[in-house]
Amino acid sequence: MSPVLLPDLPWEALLILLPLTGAAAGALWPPAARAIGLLTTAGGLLLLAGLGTAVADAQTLRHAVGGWGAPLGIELRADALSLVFLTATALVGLGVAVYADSYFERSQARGFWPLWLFLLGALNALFLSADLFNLYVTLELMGLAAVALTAFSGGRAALSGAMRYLLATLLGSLVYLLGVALLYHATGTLDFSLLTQRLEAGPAARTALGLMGAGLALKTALFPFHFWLPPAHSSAPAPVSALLSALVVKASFYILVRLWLELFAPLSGLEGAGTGEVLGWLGMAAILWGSWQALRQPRVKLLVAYSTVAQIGYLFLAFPLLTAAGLPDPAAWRAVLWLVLAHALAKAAMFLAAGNLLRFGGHDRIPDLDCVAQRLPLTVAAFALAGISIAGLPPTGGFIGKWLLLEAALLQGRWDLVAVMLLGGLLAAGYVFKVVGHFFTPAAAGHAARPVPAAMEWTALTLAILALLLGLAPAWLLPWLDLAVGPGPAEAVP
Amino acid sequence: MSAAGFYALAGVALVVLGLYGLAVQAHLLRKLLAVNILGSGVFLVLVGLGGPADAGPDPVPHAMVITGIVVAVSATALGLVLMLKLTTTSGRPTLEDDAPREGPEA
Amino acid sequence: MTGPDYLAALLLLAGALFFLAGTLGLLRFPDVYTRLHALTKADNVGLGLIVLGLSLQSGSWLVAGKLILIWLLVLLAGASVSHLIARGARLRGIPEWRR
Amino acid sequence: MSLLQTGIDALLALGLVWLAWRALACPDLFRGIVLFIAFGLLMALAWVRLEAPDVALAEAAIGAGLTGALLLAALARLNRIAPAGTRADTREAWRNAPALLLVLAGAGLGLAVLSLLPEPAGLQAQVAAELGRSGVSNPVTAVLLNFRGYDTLLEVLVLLLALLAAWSLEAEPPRREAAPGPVLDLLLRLLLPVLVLAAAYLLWAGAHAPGGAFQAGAVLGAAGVLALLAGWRLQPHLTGLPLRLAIVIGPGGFLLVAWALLLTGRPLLEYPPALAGALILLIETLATLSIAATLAVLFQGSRPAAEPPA
Amino acid sequence: MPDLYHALTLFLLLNLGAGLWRVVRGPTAADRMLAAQLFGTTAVAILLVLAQAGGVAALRDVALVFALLAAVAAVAFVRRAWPQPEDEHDRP
Repeated sequence: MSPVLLPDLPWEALLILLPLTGAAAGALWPPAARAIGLLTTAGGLLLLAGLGTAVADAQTLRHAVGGWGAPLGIELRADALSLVFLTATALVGLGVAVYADSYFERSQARGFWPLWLFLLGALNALFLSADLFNLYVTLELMGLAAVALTAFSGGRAALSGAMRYLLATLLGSLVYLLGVALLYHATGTLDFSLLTQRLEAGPAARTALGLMGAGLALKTALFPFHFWLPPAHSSAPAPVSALLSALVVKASFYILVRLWLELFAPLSGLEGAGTGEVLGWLGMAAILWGSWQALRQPRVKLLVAYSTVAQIGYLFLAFPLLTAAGLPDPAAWRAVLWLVLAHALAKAAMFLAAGNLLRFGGHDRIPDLDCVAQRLPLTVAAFALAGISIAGLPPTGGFIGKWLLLEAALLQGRWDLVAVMLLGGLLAAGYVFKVVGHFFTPAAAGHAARPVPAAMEWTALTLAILALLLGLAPAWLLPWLDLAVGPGPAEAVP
Repeated sequence: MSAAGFYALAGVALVVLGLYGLAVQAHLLRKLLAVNILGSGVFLVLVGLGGPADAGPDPVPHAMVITGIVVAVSATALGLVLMLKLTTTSGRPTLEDDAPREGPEA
Repeated sequence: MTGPDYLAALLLLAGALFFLAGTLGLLRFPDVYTRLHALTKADNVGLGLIVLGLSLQSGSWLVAGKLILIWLLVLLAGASVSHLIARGARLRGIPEWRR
Repeated sequence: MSLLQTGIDALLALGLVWLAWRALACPDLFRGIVLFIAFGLLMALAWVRLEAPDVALAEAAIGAGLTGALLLAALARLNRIAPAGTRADTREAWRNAPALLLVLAGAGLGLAVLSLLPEPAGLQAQVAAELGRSGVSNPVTAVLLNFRGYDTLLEVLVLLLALLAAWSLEAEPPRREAAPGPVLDLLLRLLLPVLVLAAAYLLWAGAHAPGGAFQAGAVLGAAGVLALLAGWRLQPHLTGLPLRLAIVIGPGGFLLVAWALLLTGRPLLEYPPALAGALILLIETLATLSIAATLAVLFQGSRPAAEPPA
Repeated sequence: MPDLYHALTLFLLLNLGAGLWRVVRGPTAADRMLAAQLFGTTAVAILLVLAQAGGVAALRDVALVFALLAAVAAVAFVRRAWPQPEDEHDRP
């Protein structure tokens, strides 16, 4: 194990404690909830910068909670991989928080802020945890916060979506926990590093992998477990949809990646290659099915939600690329991380833009979106930019991510993956332009329109521009991602 | 087989029953019961697998199960409130099984 | 086994019999009121006898006191709940059994 | 292990599975809930047989007691909202399709469990070795509040979150309770002090014997539920900040302890050995209060009246 | 003596199983609740016997909690969940 290098401040602990304390304070004193919410969300960005410099120095930070250390205690861990997800969380979180500040009425906002801070704290805690059971608790905290936020607007569709989401997320976490139970009794530890040393191939490991994989795939909404995502993500308030699609589904994906890279891929046989192939097939099916469904949707938010189903599929394409060569393929993982960042930013921008359209016209039916290009130019620009990134067209972050993935697939001769990626890209371009095209149609009849606050337009555009910048500055970011994917798999292979 | 083994296997059976109930039952209250039973099954496996050790029972799974029970009651309480609110809004204590259709957003 | 042991065993067995009687009553009696009656037998007497037997065995006043406290609590809860159920059943017009 | 004991365990295990099946499959919802309460009772007995008295206490208080009351109250409200909908309605098409699949999955799972049974690994030795430095002598409390105290911090936050979520939904206001009547009133007057004393006892006992904040909080919460059932309501001036304080003080106090320790330069939640016992008792006491208040308010299902409009 | 305790436990458990019949059978909600009440009492007895058999004092605390909480569920039933006669779905 790497030596513990304590930085000046325990950044990991602060990143977790700050939002959770903010949530409790906001619950205690609702009039201050807004100020607390905005300040703690912004403060998270500063803490993240501190953590970033510390990780740049030490590569992997470990923090023994309670001073006990594994296996008796819980350990936090920060490395480049967690940093990628934490960065997505902080950036999208700040954008959404600013957006939500204008989106919700004052009375509603008081309820929103503590729930959002709970979600933020749970996400940070999840990305920093190195303990399987602790991950379960963070998953539940995140899941319940996400459900509460989904139901927040209280409409029938939102309540129904939230209920479906609650059942799916509870089922997913419990199935994951069952896998944890098996691993614990097989190895006597819950800590990732110790598990890496102790886990051996066998029926227990195989079953645990199946259970944890299934539970997390359900929470990530991997095809065919995606049934709960479109109703929940399309009916939640716009800022919540952005959080759910951009961050919450990524959290369970992150655990899956961790489990895979550190525990199961090194095991030979069924635990390794076979499961990787299965995940890849499901990813391909998700791309095709999600894109096709997105193309058919009559409403913007549903379209964007199905697009999430499809884009999740891309993330899973890396699993077979890892195993086909028998060795970890850093290129494929680099691509996945790039996609995670790009999708988080672009998808959040799309949902926020969709929220603006909804606010503006009172509906989000695609055929009736007329003339918004003149009235909401920033929103239209945000949607279009984000859409270009989602479709994987240059010069956006989505393009780089998909290009890297394509390259990895080509190098390994995986033509099936290449074909699906290209087809998915075409379909994505199709559904994006289906919406964008309607922006410019002339109005058949005048209709009522509500003003959209400038902050709501600008936040959507800012996130979209960030997704664009991600494509323009690969040289700056690539070393980071290499840090994230480089040492992990290399260590894992004996 | 040891006594703990009985309970671990009963836990597996409860997990299967819970999954089945979740899939088959349409009523939301019943689905929440199914989730609770599924959870109890998982907890039984977690402790039951600890088995008869010479050093006495392992307190770590016990602590984990207590945590799990509190999480379960929190989730159940939230689920019940959500179910009641949904029933007030839609008139039915079930989820619509059809895909979401076009309609005014809430 | 010594004398007190025999006595304790006897008490425990007698308690068990009352539980059996309570269960049989619950199963065999014709309406909710008579079943209530059967239930209170198990509550009051069955548990009481078992508590008594166990108190003899425990050999500690503290434990015996705790056992008796538990018994009293069960008694209190059982009696009140039985009363509430009987009253509720009457209010709801659940019919009495007639021969 | 005598034959009799094996019989007890086999009967309990089979009873659990049978009860779960009936609770899920029987046509009437009310019956399902009563069977589920009975299931919770058997679960508590199973924990006893598994030498997990701490879990048995938690299950008896939370699993069997409060969850049962929560379910019954929810069913009552449901009957008022949608009286027709409470009969079972299973999706017939789904009835048999997944059954075979599930049985196969269960068989696989069972085999995996059996493969682990002979020599499961655990942390007994490590816990025993460090117990002396944990500040308490009950190993389960040591794990919950010290070795894995961070999990517990997140868990009390889960409870707070569930309450905030329920409040944000603003369910319909509770109906006025009918007058309790002399018997219920007497029961209440006798039972409430006993419940409060029992909670205090469990809290105190938790340091060295089975018990602790969750069990104590649940018992105290049950006292609140009982009072609510008898028609007692908080005074309007208490439903604002005082109630919120009672709900937040557990997780909030825990967080403050974490901040204070962090500021002294220690890792997250590392207690100074000399103070560990006192800190654990402080955290547990505050948590007990909050758990009790939260559970009682969750049972009520909506924000107490007279909350000033925001 | 341990054998007697375990035999007693087994007997009480069987008793409990027989009481289940009334829960399933009804016919009224009150009958089911009564059976659940008997359940609680029997479980208290089992816990007390097991406490003596295994020398585990903590089980008496579990029994205490059982005795206290059984009342709460029953009161919740009487005060809230008791269906009105017309809702009584399953008359014989």
